[in-house]
Amino acid sequence: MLTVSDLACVRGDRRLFAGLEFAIEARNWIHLTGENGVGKTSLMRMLVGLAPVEAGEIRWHGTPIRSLGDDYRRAVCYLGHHNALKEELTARENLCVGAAVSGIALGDDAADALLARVGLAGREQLPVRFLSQGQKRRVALARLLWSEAPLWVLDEPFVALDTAAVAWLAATLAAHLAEGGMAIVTSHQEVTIAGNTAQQLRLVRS
Amino acid sequence: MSAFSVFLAVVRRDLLVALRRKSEVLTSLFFFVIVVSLFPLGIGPEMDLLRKIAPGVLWVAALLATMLSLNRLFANDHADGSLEQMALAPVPLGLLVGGKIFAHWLVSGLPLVLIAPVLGIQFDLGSRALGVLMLSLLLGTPLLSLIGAIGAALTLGVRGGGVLVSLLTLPLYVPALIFGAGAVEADISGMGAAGHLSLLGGLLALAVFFAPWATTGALKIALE
Amino acid sequence: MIYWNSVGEFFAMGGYGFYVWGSFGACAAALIVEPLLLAKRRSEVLRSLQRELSIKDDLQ
Amino acid sequence: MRPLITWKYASPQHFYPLAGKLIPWFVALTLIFGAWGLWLGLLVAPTDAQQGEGYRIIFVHVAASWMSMFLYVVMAFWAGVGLGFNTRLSSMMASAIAPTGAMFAFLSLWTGALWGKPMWGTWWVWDARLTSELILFFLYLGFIALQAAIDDPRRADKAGAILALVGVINVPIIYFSVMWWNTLHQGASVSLTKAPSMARTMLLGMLLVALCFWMYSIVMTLLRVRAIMLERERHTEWVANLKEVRP
Repeated sequence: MLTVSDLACVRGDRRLFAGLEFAIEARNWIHLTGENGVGKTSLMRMLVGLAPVEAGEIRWHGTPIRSLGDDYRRAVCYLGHHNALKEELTARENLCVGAAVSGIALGDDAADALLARVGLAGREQLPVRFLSQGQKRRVALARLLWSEAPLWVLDEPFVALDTAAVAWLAATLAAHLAEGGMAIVTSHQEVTIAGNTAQQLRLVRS
Repeated sequence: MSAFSVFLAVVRRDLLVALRRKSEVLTSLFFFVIVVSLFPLGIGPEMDLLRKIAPGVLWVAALLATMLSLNRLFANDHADGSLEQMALAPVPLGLLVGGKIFAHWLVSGLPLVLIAPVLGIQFDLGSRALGVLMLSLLLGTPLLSLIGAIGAALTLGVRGGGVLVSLLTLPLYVPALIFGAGAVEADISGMGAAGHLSLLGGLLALAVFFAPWATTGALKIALE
Repeated sequence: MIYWNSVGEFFAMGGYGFYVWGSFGACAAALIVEPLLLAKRRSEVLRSLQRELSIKDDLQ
Repeated sequence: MRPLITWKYASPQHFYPLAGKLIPWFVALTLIFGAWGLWLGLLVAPTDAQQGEGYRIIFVHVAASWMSMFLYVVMAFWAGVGLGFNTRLSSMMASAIAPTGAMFAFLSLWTGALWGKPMWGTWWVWDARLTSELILFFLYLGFIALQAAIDDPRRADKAGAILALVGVINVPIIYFSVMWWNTLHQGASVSLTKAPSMARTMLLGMLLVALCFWMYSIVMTLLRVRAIMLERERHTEWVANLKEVRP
């Protein structure tokens, strides 16, 4: 369970938000919305531990995430604006290397199977720079399939995806939640996940 | 998976990327070859003089060639989000950074070591001096990659980072230059290079210990 | 107690006048210019702060 | 420069008026030590048997070299404290010290050149001390340039701190490597270490000039840190309520 208490965020001279409180439990997800520049991405980077916390506390099962270190990083899967793909490497290589850096061994066959699930069968050996934006995003999202992390933090995961891929991602999220996972997702459009209503969290300009 | 296999995964990835982008790798090697070959043209073909300046010329050219390749050490990973994922990996970031530095040395330092004897022949160095030259570069180029990584991480995403990285790292390269070029010189003048080489090795050991740590700190600042 | 016999001798510095006065002069110049630059920096900050505040007061 | 008197003064809000009160005292000390030191060095001290009147340059040269090295260590100390304990004031102190340190490094090089010309017949020799002073000057420039290139002051503080700490580990390594290099290449140069044994008056004069430079550095650091505080904390209540801002 992730608990956020009295969280504040300052960027330069501006205070983006303060006194933010929320919690997320197993089998639940939060739909984070708000205008551009209210601090959605900053909040997500704080939640995964990339950005320092100005004030307040983020706790994972009651322990501040600062003191958890690697244990917390093992529990989180983050997908940011960037796809974290190497343009020169093939989709398969990107998947294997990305998993290996996170400490998970993924063979070529396993990687191909995951790529087939995101609809990229037959493109495993193509350097990523030849793929379209939507296809690159799918390769990036394949990270969710090998990740063993219970908490998914996804920043605009639906951008550049076609309807089929959106449906696939919604189903994947539903399965993750059904298995006891949690997710925090930002998106500008409505997201419906079968059998699960989102907690709505809307950041407003202070 | 053990920490060491994660280290190897990073090395393997960076080597694969470098293999697919050969032109960038070859640029700094050719730069090294051309700079060294230009010196006789600027100074004159007297072999006595060339033999005397050879260690310094080769070492300064190696410093500059390393500088040339430093900018891409972290910049691409920063731009495409890989660095964020590395920071979020459940292993110490210093280990991954160490892997990147090692890969950087394999791609931009090791070729210099291997080509150096060919260039040394242009300067009429004897076979023993060539051996010492290779040994000094073998100990010295990893040192250049390690110290350079700190500068590259500090200037990540900073205005005019390319020029700034030279200003930050070149003064720190002074001991490596002195002991590296000094080893070859000492060998030529018959004083024996052992002292210089062991000091160079000592500095390398120190840098292996400290540099990834400082680089990690600088990268975390850049990621905030 | 004073080592010199005349003012002229003092300024000549035994023929080293250029070097000695070049050194002391450069130090004196640097030690005078730096505080002046800092005073300028301070007055610029204060002026811009006062301007910002007066704009804020006008708005209220 | 001094240990903070109490933790209360670790916040810019409280340190700003304290620094303002301290400045006149340190100005007075600077002037007293300066006048006394110059009196001894230029007027009272007798000539040097080997170097004639030209030796009087060491009164400023040695003091400037000492200060440039001392200030680098102090700067790295404050930068490290700022990085470790996340105290804004310490980082501001480090940024405030750097330009003064760089200036003393430059003065050391300048006066060294003016000393070298009459003594060794050349403006520049690759003497171990001059060479390492030159590299120290570059280290200062790197610190200042890095901080100037980063817009976000907190990021600039942290990046500068890492550079300063890496530099401070390197300063002794650089110094010894240059010294070793120099002794191996012993050419025509006369080393500064061969200066004749000094008379008591000369030594006292040199110490007084060094003290004057030290007090001066404190004054400059305090003046600059006050300006930095006003610039960085411009949107805070305490700055808006200062009587020099809102008369």
